[in-house]
Amino acid sequence: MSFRVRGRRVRKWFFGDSARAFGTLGVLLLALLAIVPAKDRFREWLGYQKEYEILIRGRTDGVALAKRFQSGVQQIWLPERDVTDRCMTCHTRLKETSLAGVGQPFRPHPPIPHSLTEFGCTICHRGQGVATTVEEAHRSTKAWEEPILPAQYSEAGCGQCHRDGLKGTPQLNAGRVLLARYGCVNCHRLVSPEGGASQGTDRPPSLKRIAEKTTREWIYFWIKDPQAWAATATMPNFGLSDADARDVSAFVISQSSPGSIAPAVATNDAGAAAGAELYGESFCASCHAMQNAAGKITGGDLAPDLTRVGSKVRPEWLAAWVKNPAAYLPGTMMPHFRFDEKQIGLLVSYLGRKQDSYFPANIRLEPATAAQIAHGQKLVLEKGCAACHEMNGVARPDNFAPDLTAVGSLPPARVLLAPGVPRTLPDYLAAKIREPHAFGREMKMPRNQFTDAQVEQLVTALLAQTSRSQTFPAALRRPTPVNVTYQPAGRAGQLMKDLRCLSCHSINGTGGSMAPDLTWEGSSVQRAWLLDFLKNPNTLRPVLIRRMPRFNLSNDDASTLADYIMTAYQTPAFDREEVDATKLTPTEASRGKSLFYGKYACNSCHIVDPDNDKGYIGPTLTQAGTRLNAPWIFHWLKNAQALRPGSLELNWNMNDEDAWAITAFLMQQKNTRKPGGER
Amino acid sequence: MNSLYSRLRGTAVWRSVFRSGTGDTNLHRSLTVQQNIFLHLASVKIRRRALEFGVTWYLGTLSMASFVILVVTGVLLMLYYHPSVPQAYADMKDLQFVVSAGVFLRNLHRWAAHAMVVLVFAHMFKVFYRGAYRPPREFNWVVGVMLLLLTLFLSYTGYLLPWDQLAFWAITVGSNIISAVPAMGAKIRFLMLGGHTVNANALLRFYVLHCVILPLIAAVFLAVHFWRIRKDGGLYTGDKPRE
Amino acid sequence: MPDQTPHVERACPGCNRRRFTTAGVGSLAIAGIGSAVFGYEFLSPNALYEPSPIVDAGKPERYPPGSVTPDAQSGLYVVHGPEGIYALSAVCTHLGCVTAWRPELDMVACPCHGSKFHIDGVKIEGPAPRPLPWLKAWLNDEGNLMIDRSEALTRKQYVRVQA
Amino acid sequence: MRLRFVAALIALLAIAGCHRPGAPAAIAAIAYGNAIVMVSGDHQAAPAGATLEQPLVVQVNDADGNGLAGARVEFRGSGGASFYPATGLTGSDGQLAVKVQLGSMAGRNSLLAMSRDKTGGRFDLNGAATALGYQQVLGRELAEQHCARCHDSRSTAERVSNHDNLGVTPHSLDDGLATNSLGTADLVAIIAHGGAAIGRSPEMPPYSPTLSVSEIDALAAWIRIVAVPAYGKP
Amino acid sequence: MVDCIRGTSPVSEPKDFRASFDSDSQRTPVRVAFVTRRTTPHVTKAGDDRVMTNPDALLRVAVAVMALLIVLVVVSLLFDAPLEGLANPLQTPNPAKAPWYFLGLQELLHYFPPVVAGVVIPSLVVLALVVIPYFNVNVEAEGFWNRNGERKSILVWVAVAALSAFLVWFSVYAVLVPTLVSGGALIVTAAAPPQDKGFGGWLRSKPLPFWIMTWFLVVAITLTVIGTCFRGAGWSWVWPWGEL
Repeated sequence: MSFRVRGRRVRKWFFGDSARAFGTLGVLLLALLAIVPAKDRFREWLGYQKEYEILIRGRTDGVALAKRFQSGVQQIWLPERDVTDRCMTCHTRLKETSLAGVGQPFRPHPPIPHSLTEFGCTICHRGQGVATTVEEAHRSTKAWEEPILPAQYSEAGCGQCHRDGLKGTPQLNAGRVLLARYGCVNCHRLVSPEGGASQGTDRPPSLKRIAEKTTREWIYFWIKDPQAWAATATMPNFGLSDADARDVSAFVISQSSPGSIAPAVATNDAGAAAGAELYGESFCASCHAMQNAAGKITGGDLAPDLTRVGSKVRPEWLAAWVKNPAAYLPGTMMPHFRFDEKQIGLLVSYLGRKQDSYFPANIRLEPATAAQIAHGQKLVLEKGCAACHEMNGVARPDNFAPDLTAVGSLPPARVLLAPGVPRTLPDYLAAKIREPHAFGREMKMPRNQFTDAQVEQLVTALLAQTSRSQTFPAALRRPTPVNVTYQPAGRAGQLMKDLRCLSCHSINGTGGSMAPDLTWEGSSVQRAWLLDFLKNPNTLRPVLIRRMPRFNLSNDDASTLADYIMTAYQTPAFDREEVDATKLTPTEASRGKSLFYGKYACNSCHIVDPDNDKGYIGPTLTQAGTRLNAPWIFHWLKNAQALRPGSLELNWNMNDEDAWAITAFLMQQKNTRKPGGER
Repeated sequence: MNSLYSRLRGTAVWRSVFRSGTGDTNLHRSLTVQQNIFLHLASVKIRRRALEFGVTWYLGTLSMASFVILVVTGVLLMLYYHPSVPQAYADMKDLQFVVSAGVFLRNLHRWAAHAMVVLVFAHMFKVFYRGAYRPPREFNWVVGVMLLLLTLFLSYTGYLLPWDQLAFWAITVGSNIISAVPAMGAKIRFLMLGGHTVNANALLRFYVLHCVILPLIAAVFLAVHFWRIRKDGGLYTGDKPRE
Repeated sequence: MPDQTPHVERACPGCNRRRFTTAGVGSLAIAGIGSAVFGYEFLSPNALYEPSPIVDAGKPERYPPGSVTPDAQSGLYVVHGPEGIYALSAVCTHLGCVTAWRPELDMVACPCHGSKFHIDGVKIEGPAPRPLPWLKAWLNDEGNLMIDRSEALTRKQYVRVQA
Repeated sequence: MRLRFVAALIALLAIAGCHRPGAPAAIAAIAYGNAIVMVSGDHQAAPAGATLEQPLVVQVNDADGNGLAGARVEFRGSGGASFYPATGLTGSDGQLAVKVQLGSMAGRNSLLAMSRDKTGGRFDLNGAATALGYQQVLGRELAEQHCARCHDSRSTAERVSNHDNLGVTPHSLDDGLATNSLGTADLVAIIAHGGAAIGRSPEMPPYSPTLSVSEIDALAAWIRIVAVPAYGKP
Repeated sequence: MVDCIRGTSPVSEPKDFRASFDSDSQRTPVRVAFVTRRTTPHVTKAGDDRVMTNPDALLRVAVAVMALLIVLVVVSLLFDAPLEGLANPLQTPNPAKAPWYFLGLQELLHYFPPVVAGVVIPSLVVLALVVIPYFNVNVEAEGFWNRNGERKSILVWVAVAALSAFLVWFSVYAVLVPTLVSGGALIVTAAAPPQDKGFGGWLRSKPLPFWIMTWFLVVAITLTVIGTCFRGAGWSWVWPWGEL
């Protein structure tokens, strides 16, 4: 029987007439409809729950685990937070710490400060909470473009609410610092939900008088590759060609206001050695770095690297700058040292010899033509130089670069991808930071030389900028501490501004973090000591390389400053004059001494007896009796954190007797010998 | 089994519902048609030629079948659907991920809707090419055109309900075409959407149109359509009118 | 009398046409019954949008000794009696009205039909058939008082807290 | 027509398939050493999923113990650790540095470097890295702030160590020999109430009012996870 | 009522009126014959051009419905209904497309101003559909080329040429091509011999409405397919299989 004939017979048997077709199709339909519930019976999550049941069956604590296990779709529903998370349907026991060694999806969640049922999963981890299949829940699909956040960026989840520098999120915090420090926020807007855009912290210099300061050749060399000049440079690399750099330098010089600088000071080699000494004595290295003979860069990173400063700046500008920096750059962080003409000459002699032989030998620029200047101006506008630098005739551009406020919610479908970059948001951001020009030569975003770790930090900080983070209720948000702009008043205030105290010290929440907080300094110290210190600062911590410089203050200035600090910076918690003499008896002091060396082992960190004590984490206390006030010591011992939050000093929670005894002991320390310094 | 069935048919309750038998005799067969509310729009007898597949391709029947499928699945889907923003979208996700057979019903509804549009169009063209619109069926042709429009409106209003990107932009594009109507286009669009953009009001309006108003109108037109088939001489078979 | 009406379907003489029809009708019937069974599953939601029956009532320190704290939203009272803290359902056992704590009367009163209860749930008067149930309460790992509204206690149990 | 289209499509796919760059050519060893040693990068800790700050540097030695250039080293990791590149040849100094990305779950990742000698025999080098969870990251930050000045003997310009100035020399915090013998309760007690609390040096001050309970737990969790040898399972 | 009488045939002789009933009322519905002078109750042919609705028609309908259901269930089991991201008014997908059955219109919008493509054309189409049965030309169903071939041929040439010129003017090639094809077919069939039994003859027997509807159908399908498959970002032409 041929195949065709048999086929016809079969067809006839099944579909021969409408009754047969009816019966056949009826059975077929029934079979197909049966697939529908069968499909439900084999849902993916059921498989995981079954797997979990098998897993706990083999364990000794299986009975207890089984009792706590809930089958079926599990859900955290938080309507007010727009959370519907069914992750626990497969991740069955997130709180079962005894299953710590088990792999996913049954691994318990590591301890975090938040309750899982209070926030759900997707607020931090992203992904699709409502999904009950692996693919849909974790990966990017057509309906959902927010895949699970990769583990290395998990701190971005915290950053959505926490803008206050959470201690457990170093990567996020570092990323935010980088965003502000490397000028990212000068072009890109990053608005916080409380309002107010992030401000840069790198303070790019004004270029309005740049011709006084440096040469066109140096500008040319610098803008081609700032990091080639100084590894610590925060200015990014714009990838300019030689001709472009030539033209930009031409324009930058051409827009500079006419110079008003005094003629050059005399320099000499002998002065250079003395200048080096003065450089050290003035603690310039607290802020400025320099390459030493061994080729190692030492010094602070608050201010520019001075290794080759002689090739960079004009000597007459340097002299004027050292004399009073604010005259050239009113917003500078550099204090006004009261150097005399001789000292200025020494410093200029020293720094002027810090030169790079390569530079003058190799960089030669012909005088600029008008066309070059015009092209340079065009480039300056294109690259947005004025977003960071003040310039004559170029306004600061608004909305120069894309707003990054909600960049963490950017759907991957909407980002432009360079070849070879995986289609995920973190990869896109990392690629963009690492090599912006890979997305097209014409891209105006410049490149910074970030390390892999820094790129990870930056991406983390950017991923925290979700659209969700903008809509969280205020009760959940931990905003950036409000940037108070405290400015001391009056003549002392002028003086403090001139000395740039707030570059290093902070007062009332404003200022730098390099030196101690001075908010309650008036309660802490005695005026005589303070006056002496201002005129001739010595260090309290002998091992520090960063120290308070000597500003060569006049007696008048110093006492104005001391008076102001003593009156304005007093804590309301106690009165520094209120001393109960009965508590400061010699017997108490000797008891205090034994407590100091015994029970509390203060000598681990502080030096009282410079010959025997060695701990030098805390300030030296050899002259505590002349420096500090007794009530301050007492309260400090009780709870130092309340007086200076973030201080290294522990909160001892000491009882009053012990605290007074140690206070008595310390008030006896009136050693006049200048400690340390020679280390 | 058989005796149980016949005893069941003998009960007073059964007989009160189904007055006639199921078809042992032609009388009973006729009575089932006549006495059934769903079948009584059809005649008791039908031209043999009208049953041939090539004549109608059963396109009208299949259009009606898709309509019934859509009503059944649609009513079930309504049980899990809130016509509000953005809950509507979340409901789609729920259907997909947690409702038993939810995604199947949604698929069935969606594909049946597409099928119905295709079938109704095909039905219209088939009727046209067969010349079945000729008198005395001219009014039924007009009813059919109305049903075609209703089908399109039903499908279009249903398109918005998932409240996803596809839905939102399809309706935005579609409703902008309407605003091209001279003089009152913008007003019509405003009335249709209940606002100037596709928003929560539009969703609710489309929901009510899709689930209540348009199906009711369609049901009325369908009834007329079927009734007119019978009144206009049964299904058009293309037979030459008898001399 | 035999049926002599000509049928269209004569192509299959003596065939078991009836069996096929029965098969079709039977399949449809099974499909119908199956759909009914499955309709039950479809109609039972697998995920509920309801507040959890387990309520986090916060730190037990919030409830000073001798206090009765009504939580109308959760429908319960947190009572700190001499023996410890317990949670009492505020839902009247009569017809489900939410009762009110009347400190001046020192009793729980139902506004609907006048049932009155002692603060330990025992009925004083009114149509309520049963005393107000005690709800399961415990302290969780973070030290918060948790109350399960879905679980009534059969015996009195207190959550003891250090004063 | 359709057939032709399908044929064209298949041909196109075939062409595309042929042009696709194949798997990277296997790196073949140029030289064969006898031993592999760790140069640097062992026992680092980083947040889960992150890239280790320092690369893992290994050196392949010849029979005389000198670095051998051109030896093939293959890396494998447990716990989700991955290496870039995963296979490479040693440089002129006999060393090979690879980036290590940790697994996405907190815990210890073992790092294995493998090379072969002339006869094809395998010799290995075992290393480890630690992936930190939130708690441990917090612990590390706290340790850096509060503990490292005394417990870390390394001095930097920013943070001068007080390690050598103390009466009793503090243990390094990753010193598993010292910390693993302590129960977690004791560990927490020392941090919270000072060394004196369990009869150790009073120079270890009590941190209980300064740090919260969860912060002390975080510190303990960090100390546990960075212990060398590892805490817990032998 | 004449229609109710089955199997009657005209006879020459008028007879008296007589009514007759089938004897077995259980077996068949009551059959009433109105016998006039011009008819006779004599049944010349078995009345088998009609069948019982139940079960013959019902069974066939059930089979058809089940077949549809099976197809839909299979499709539903295999392919999930599309669902994209949550509606976001700030993020316009490119291209933003209407449902497929409106894509023909959307394609027209690409060529004509919105008033024409979005309002005038659809209204005209609906109107044209409605009025079809009320025009004699539609009802008569006379082959287009049956009469006045010469004159009509000129008319067709002119109509197609005018329409094509209009379409070329607006560069609506998506409509022009189907227009030329159907217009060409119409002109070519004029040449088919009237007595041809094949395809040519069949086409030749078709009336004008057939041609117009076919033209409309082809245009509608072409536009819809183009709008659905061949339009990408910015409504630019793309190949559904990607760049070759």
